Amino acid sequence: MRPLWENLPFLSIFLAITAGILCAVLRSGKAAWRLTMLTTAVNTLLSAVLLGCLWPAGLSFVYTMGRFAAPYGNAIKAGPLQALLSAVFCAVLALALEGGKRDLFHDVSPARQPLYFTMVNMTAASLLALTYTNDVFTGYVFIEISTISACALVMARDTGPNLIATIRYLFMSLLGSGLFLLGLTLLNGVTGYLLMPSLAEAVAALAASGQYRLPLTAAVGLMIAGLGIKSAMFPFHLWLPAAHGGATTASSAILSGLVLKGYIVLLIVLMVRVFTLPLLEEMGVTNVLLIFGLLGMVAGSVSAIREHHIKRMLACSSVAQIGYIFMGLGLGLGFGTAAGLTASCFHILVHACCKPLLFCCAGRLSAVSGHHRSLRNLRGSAYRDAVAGVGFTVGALSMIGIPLFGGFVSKLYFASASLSSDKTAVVLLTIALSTVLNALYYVPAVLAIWEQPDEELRLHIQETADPAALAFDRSFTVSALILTAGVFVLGILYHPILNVINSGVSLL
Amino acid sequence: MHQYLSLPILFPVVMGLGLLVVRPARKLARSRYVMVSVVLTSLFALLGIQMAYRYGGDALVCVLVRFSASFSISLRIDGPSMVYGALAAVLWPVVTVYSLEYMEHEGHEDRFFGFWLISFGVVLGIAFAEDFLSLYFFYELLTLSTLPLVMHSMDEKARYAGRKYVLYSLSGAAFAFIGIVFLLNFGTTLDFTYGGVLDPARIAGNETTLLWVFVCAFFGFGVKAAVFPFHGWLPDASVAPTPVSALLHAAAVVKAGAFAVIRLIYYGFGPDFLRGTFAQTIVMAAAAVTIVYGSARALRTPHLKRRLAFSTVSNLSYILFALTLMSPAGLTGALTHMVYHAVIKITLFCCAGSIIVGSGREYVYELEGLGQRMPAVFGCFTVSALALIGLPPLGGFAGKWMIASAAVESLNPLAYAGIGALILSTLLTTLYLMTIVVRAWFPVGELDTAALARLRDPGPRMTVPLAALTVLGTALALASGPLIRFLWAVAHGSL
Amino acid sequence: MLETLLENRFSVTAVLLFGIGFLNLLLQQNLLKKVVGFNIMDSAVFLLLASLGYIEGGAAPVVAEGTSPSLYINPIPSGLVLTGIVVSVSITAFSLALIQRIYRRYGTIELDQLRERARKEDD
Amino acid sequence: MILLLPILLPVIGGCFVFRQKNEQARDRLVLWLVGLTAALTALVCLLPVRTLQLTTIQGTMHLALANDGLARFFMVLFTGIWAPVSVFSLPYIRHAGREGQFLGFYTMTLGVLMGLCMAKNFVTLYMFFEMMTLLTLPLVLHNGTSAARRAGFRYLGYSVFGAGMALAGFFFLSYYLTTPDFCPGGALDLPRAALHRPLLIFVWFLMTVGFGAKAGMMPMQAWLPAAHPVAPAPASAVLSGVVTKGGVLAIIRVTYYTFSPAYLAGSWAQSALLALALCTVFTGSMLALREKQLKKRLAYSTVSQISYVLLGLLLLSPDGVGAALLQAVFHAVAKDTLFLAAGAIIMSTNFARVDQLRGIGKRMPVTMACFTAASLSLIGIPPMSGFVSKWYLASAALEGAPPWAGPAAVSVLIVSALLTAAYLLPVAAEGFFPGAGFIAERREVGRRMTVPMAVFSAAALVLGLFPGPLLRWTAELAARLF
Repeated sequence: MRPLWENLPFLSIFLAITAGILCAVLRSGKAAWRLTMLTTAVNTLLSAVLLGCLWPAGLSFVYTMGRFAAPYGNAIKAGPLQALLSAVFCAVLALALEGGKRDLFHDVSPARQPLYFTMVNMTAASLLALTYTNDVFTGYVFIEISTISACALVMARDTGPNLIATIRYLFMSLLGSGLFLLGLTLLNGVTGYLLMPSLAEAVAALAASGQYRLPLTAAVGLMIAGLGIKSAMFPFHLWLPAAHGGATTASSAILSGLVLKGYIVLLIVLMVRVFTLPLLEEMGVTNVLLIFGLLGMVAGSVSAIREHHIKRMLACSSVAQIGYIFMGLGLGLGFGTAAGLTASCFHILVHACCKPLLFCCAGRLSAVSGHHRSLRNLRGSAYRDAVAGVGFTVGALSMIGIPLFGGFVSKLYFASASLSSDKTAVVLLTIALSTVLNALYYVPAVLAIWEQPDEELRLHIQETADPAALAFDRSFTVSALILTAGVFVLGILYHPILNVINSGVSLL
Repeated sequence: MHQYLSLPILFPVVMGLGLLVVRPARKLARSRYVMVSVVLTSLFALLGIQMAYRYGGDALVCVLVRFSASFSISLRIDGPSMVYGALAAVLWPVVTVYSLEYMEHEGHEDRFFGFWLISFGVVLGIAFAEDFLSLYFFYELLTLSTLPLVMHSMDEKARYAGRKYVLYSLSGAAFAFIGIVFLLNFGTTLDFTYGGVLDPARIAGNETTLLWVFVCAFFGFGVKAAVFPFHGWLPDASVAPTPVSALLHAAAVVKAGAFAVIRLIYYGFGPDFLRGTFAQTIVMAAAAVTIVYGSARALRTPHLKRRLAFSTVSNLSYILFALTLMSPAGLTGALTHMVYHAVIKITLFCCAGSIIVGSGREYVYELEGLGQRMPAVFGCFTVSALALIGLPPLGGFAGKWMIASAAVESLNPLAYAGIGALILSTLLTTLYLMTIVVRAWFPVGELDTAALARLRDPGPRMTVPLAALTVLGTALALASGPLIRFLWAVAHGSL
Repeated sequence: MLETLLENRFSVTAVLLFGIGFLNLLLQQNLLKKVVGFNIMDSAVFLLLASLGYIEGGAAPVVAEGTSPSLYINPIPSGLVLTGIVVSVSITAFSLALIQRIYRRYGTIELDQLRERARKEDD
Repeated sequence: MILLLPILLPVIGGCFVFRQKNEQARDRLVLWLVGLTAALTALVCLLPVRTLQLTTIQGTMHLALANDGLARFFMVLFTGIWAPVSVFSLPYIRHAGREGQFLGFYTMTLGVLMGLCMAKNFVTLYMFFEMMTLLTLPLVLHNGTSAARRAGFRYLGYSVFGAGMALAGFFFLSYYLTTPDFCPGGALDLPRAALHRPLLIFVWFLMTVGFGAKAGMMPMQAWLPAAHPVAPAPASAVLSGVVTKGGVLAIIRVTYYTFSPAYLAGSWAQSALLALALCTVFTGSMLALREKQLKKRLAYSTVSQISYVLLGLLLLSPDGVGAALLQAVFHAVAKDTLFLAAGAIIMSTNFARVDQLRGIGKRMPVTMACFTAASLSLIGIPPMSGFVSKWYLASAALEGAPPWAGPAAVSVLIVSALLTAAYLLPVAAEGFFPGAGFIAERREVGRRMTVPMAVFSAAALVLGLFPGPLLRWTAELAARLF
């Protein structure tokens, strides 16, 4: 008799989907909101419990769905890493909704609110599935699901620019998933399997025998390119700022905090579990990832410097942060220690914690400034809601990488990871450069929100801002505080977390 | 006992935050609050230094935050800590007295003194940091906590200056970070160890990389020490209120840069590893260039505080130049000049501030004949000017002497050139300071006697600190024998 | 040469189709044409899948008495094709709905014009 | 402790001179201060040699004073010049204004000069040297015109840069010394120094040129002609009579008390410096000849005359040093007379240019008499004192190394003597014999101004007639250095 908690992953996915369906039939947005929050909380709890069961024992398990045994059928594989990630994802999702609550009900028309929450739940489900799945095709299906739901989240705030951003986002994602599907097919063609373990064996055999090298390489390239497009890897990042910048606060937070990460997690799983890092290094894939990552770090920040629209600026900085993650992946095996991988996983957590915080605070700040978004109009907004100001500052400092904040730790680990590879110099210099660039746009933003506005601007804002928005926002304050605390926890108590990640990576 | 050192760090920070929150209504209450906090902090710090001197640094090692078995933010007092910490602890209260009076015409005193206290704690943190991680942490914190002070007046110039300051500093730290990462990975230990922590076994084969990394980190920390070409923020930052320019941009912050370089060279990479390498050549050349460049720019700058700022640029590079000699003698010279320059330059800046308060005149050519009207201020100014020029037995000479003799001992041609730069900058220093003195005392041409007649020395709460600083500087200079013996001991790692 | 082409004609066709669809999706400015391109791309993939799964002379994988299992065609690709079709249909529906909304709002479905308009509307 | 008195008394007294508003009281105070200082100086000179250590700068580097032979010689010289000039300056400065400031700095400078003489090691010397520069700066700036300020800063710049060069040199030198203190015959650690002789020779060159700036040696003589005309007459008198000697003193201390003449003799630096000195002698006279303004002409003549002294020093032979010291004394006496006379003329007639001075002798016979006497001494016509020193200089040059120096020196001396005659005598001649039909009322200045000039010119004559004791003294001083 297998232990009961092995059902938890499936259970949480199932819960999310059911909640989504229920939301669709619900009348009122409030109810849907409550239901969603409830489910996410429960899922967080379940994942935490799972983590509690897996991490001390240091084990991972495969959970076969239905009656089909491997190599057919459909399976879930859960280890400490997956449990940790899904716990964080669910928690952050809940906090993002909490933090963006007021904006959300302000931006989304009441009729659509239940559907919005349906999409949120679908996103949650696909995130969990992408994290847990042990089956490539399931991965594909959930990629598509998350594509649809993500597009819906963007266009929930029903403005023209948003629609267009959505359609561009949609087509980019379609490109991505198309490439992924083709790669998947080729892989299936040369191996004949879809379950990751069997795929891994087959790939290993092919790599050893050296036959079908071309289709194999093509498959790897296509799948990674597909996932790269969907997670806004450098050359394919142009769609992101508009999409994430325009959406309502909660959506932006979820999209750039979580959705992007889902694809990356799948990519990591594929890289480690199926293709294995040595093979990828031999194919030179890791170098490509590294280069794109480094370019992304720079390009994202550069485009962020040119932005004055605060949320688009944050979106651009997401591109840079994704660049960090890909750089970590590109460091690859690094003389046996997959340090880059660990650092990337940690940075996924950090970014998943900082970005929603930043987006929520930005939303709140612009709310108290009469929904202006450009930095010039946000002057002194921090004094109108101190918590938002502090939260934004903390997030920004963490992004710049000040000690005690999460960002510093991941920077530290990326740097040390680079030492155990042969690309130390370029990586370190790029890290330093991108730190400078981060400072170049985060510092002015922070200064802007904290600087006393001159009189007429203040009055102008006073009469444009509606008193309702200026009123104290409890839900936002709560989530902002929690997320801030999270940033500090990641910055100070990071050591156990890193242990979890390490064992999780080894158990992938 | 084992948490004692956290006291001088946390106490002022807490008090500062308290001031930011409480915002006392009455001026007297605020002044008392600030004064008491500052004095207590200094006492804590000095007591800690005293104990460390008596019982050795290990007696009071203190861990503020422990990340993991190896990483922590921890405090320990060793030789350089004593020098830098004592410097801050002695100067801070004096300038605080001065600024309590001065800040009345600037306004927003609560905000100002709040961050004033916080940065005091952070500076002490830099002084007492035990390892590079802690140093880096306090270093970044210093930038952030002093930013509001620089931008105090919040007008366009101040905002620009503040932005420039924080960007320069953070970027510098970003490059210093590279060096720290390397030290973490190539060193035997994270803690500062006299003579360097590099592990010979591990660095074998990576020497060139490490040297480049060192250059990178040197310039990274050098940004705060305003080494050419990264000096740009300092003159602009002189729009800050005078106490800030005096204490932070003449002593605390910029010296923090120099202090970090001390840690980097003598306690991180190790002088023996660096001596005679191309890295040494690069950094030494940069320092020598800055020495001349700074004084030349100072001579051509009419704005009084900017001129002083440029002179700071040049004098800081005296220190950096001495450090790049990579020898204990050089370190002695650097520490000596660090001490004397801090006192002297603070006095000069405070005089400038008093002039601005008393007469509202900010440009050198406006100072014609002010000496007769403000004898106290210009008396202090003249004495300090002579000291900075390096007229024995006043302070500046001892530092210059130590640096130059260290340079001669180093038998390094570039160091000889550095001595030339030193002398040239002495000439320029004489010119750009004596022009002020001469204008003040020996006016030329038609004077607006009516306007002059209205001018007076500022109140005793400004002039007394001025006099105190001047006396302090002179006394230190006359006591240079024992002082330099102490610094020598520090520089040879026997403390 | 010709033999190789002939014996994996399916894959060649699939690749050609995929290319066509991909380019359409990438280069077309008209949103509808983009959707069509996407569909072509998907059907190319399905063709490839189906052909991969097909075994000459193999029977449909319906388990009956007395037939040797070696002659079944591989059922998995077929399953994939079915799932894929569902996915692509849903996506198509979604994008068409989206395009319709855009058309209602802007009266055009040419992407470049739309981006112009969006830049104007932006705050 | 007593060594400190002649320094502190004037320096502290000077501060009171600033405060003192009442004129008579101020004048009395100044005279008392100078007189007392002179007395103390005499006392110090009579005392046996003693050392006073003030403070320690670092390790063996002290600030210390000692009244050794050279110190005594120069102290006597300086006070001897200072006292009469101060008498002269009291009435003169009254018409120049801001008496308090002038007299205050004037008095303080005396104290610093005493310190300069008694400095026991280089750092002390450097300290007093810089102080001297800074304290004489106000004297140059005194008349408060922008021209004066320009001249003042030029003076400051040149002196500080010179001193800085010397200091830079000493940074290197100190590394090769057995003791930082001055001791006759040099303190070099010879075995160590032998290793880096080229470096040290260059260092010597550097230091000599640096201090030479103060002594108006080329290439850094440009401040002298600028500073003298703008300064009040007493100031220019002490500037060219005393302050320039400060440079000479410093060079002696460096060359004979830190390096040793034996170590330096025959080096390229010696030849180079000799060449510079000779060149200065010549050009100085030439420029003086071409200069129309009287005080500026005198300034150029100072440039050339001080280089006589340097010439003697750079011969690195006992006779050379002796002759140099003689020349220092005689030039001081003569040149001060000339400057005071020029001052007197300016004060009573406001004539500053040479061509205005026709018949000046009719107006101010005493002044012009002194002027003539001093001119004769400066040219070096027996029995005036200038002749003695020039004679010994020439002979020293002829026997001293290097071989080319002797003839060159002699010829330059002769040429320069002729030039000197050419630029000084016409003034006197025109002054006394303006030709027929020149009527001028007699406008002599007061006794308090004529007496000092008379004293100086008398001294010039007497020293020329009975040079014996002075000769013995200088010879004995010089002998101790080898």
